[in-house]
This record gives sequence, structure tokens and C-alpha cells, in this order.
Amino acid sequence: MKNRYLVGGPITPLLISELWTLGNDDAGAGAVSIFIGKVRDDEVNGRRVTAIEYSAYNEMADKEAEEIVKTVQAAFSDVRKVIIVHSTGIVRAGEASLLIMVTAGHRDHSTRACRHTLEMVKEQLPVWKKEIY
Amino acid sequence: MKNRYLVGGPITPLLISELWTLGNDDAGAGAVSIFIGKVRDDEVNGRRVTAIEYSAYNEMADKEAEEIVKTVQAAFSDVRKVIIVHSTGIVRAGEASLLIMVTAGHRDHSTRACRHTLEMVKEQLPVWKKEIY
Amino acid sequence: MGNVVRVLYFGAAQELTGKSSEKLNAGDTGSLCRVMLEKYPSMRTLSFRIALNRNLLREESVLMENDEIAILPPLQGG
Amino acid sequence: MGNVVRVLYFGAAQELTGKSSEKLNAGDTGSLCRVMLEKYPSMRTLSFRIALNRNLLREESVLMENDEIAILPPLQGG
Repeated sequence: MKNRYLVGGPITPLLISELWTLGNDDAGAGAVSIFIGKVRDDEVNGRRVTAIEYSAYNEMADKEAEEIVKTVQAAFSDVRKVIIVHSTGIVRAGEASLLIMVTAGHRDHSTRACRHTLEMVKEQLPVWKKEIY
Repeated sequence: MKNRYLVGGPITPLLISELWTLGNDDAGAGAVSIFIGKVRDDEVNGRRVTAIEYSAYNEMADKEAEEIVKTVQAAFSDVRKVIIVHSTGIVRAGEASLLIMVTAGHRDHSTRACRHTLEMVKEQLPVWKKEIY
Repeated sequence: MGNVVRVLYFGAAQELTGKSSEKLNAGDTGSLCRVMLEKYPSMRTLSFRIALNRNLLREESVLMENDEIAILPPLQGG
Repeated sequence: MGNVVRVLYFGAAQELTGKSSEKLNAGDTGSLCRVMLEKYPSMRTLSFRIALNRNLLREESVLMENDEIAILPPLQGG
């Protein structure tokens, strides 16, 4: 990928499978924690969200994601891999727009580091959304 | 499935895909947290684990898993689905033996409920293991 | 005087007794444990909990004919 | 007296300015903001942070010729 952290359109089941394979080649990792963010079909002022269009500051997103990965790996010694992928462009309701996968030796660090990565993505990844009705 | 919570052999990538599809038919769920437990190729007293053989008290496992699902759904109001699958029989190093998937409206309950489910599985699911070298 | 109950052994209890189940005669869980530990002295080294008819016991219980007792060493799922 | 910098607009800032980027003239971020808010009064309603050459700024900064400034409304990833 040109950009390791952003992907055009939804994160498809096929991509999820590929990322699972990518994260899964490590027999020392006993724990894999995954978070998948999906577009909800929320009703806003009586109108139903059918999709979200995501835009990103691509170059900075790459840099920030890289930094998040490094921070998490430094904070959780048992963590082995941290994968972050965020959609840009249109993602329809029910489709996935964010995937975080953290592998670790044991469950405590994989689950905590996954949550921590998620919070950092929310705070630091330069991505914006526009609801489509 | 005869038993909804136990599966013979490893939790394969195909089964993970199927479970993802099963958990993913809900456009009101904005957050999916997944935990996958895998067999580690640990070295124990100079011998390398090549597989683990899991055995379970099947009838009680079903009942306990059902109870865990109900407890988690009662404790986390935003949670929508809780899926638990555990392997029985032989699972080789690098293969998955446990999958937990929790969907929720938002990330806070999906991540916390997934971890809570995991801890309850560890404490309550009547499963035992035997290392194979 | 006791009742015939079915005893299931799991995990290490299976290895220590060399069997996965058997019928034993006991009137309550206390006497069942005594019978069992006399028959399998190596079980004394094992910490285990007991399920009666698939419910984890938190205290001693009387046993009825055909009850299902399970010997549960520390759980190891995950 | 200022330098020509490239300003990138994201999210709501794009909608309020009607453009995704432009060149503006300013010597530091403070004067850049004044220039921008004068040109786009509706931007006053928007809370935003500023990145200079892809680094989030935590305080005012001088600007060099060809610096890349990004106007970042509250992030909405996830």
C-alpha cells in the first residue's frame, strides 16, 4: 500500500481476512484483540444516515498512525503487532470504516493496548466525516 | 450447531469469517470488539509446545456460556450481540482456540464487555487443556 | 447408606483416576470426597471444585440417586 | 511583511471556506489566523487546531516561505 494506514472505501470482509492473516503469522502471540468501527444507520433530526464520507489529511495521518503504533508498543511490553486501518471516501451504513488489531503474548496487554490505540486514533488521526442521508 | 459454544478443532479463518458475518448484520452496531485466543508455541522445560488438546464438560459449558452472555448483556446496556466459541480437541500452535465477539452501539461498551466476557470465560467455562510437545 | 451417583472426571482428575467417569456410592458430597480420595490417594494433591447436576457447588450437598457429580480441576479455557 | 504559505482546509473548514487549499501571506500563525478569519468570517464559529508541516502546533509559531499549514477542526475518525 502507498499509505499503510488509509484505505479507499469500506474495510471489506476480504480486507479483514487479509489483515487477520497478516497479524496471525506469529505462534508466540497468544492473544489478538480487534476493534472494528462501523457506520451506524443513526437517525439525525428525522433523517436516516445512509453513509459517511470520510476525508483525511493523508500525509499527516500516516505520520500520526506511525506514532500511535510506536507509543503503544513502548507502553505495552507484551504487545507484538499493532495494525491500524482507516477508511477514506464513502462508507455505507453497516460497513466498517476502522480496524485496529493488536497481538500480544497474553490477553491483558492485547485488550488494553487495543483500547488505548482506539482512543489515540480518535484523538490523533486527522480524519473527518460528513454524514450522507 | 448442536453445541453453540464449542467447536471441534481450531477456530479456522473460515469460521472467523462466518462468525464475523453472523455478528455483522446490524447497522445499529457501530462497534465490534473481538478477542481471539491462540495456542502459543511456548517452551516449557526445554520442550516446545506444538499443540494443545482441549477437553470440556460439554453440557455444563453450554449452560455457563449462556449465563455469561446473559450477564454481559445485562451489565452493558449498549451491547447488542455476544458470541463465544471455544475449541475442543487438538489445536496446533499458531491456531485459534477461543473467539469472543461483542457488538455494541459504541466503542466503550463493546471493548469493556469483550474484556469482561473474556475474564468470565476464563473463570467459568469448564474447559481444560493438555500441552502436546 | 448412600445413593449411586455418576461421577465425571475432567482435566487432571481424569489423569489421576485413569478414567473419565464411574458410579460411586455416597449420601452427600463430603462422604463422596472421602470415598474418592481413599480410592485415588493421588487426588489429594489436586485442588478441585464440584458441580452437582451441572451447577457449581458452593457448599456441601446431599446426593440423590442418579445425581451427576463432576470433579473440576482449575479451569483452563482461553 | 509575511511569507507565502500553503493553507490546507479539512472537514468543516473546507465547507466554510469553500476550498480545500490556498496560498496566504503571513509572518506567523497569529497573523495568519487574523487574515483567514477576516476573509472567512464564518470560520469564527469553528473551533480548530493548526498543524505546521504536519506537526500539531501547541503554541504560536513563525512561518517560513512555503510552510504547509493545515486547519484541523475537531477530529472525527473511528
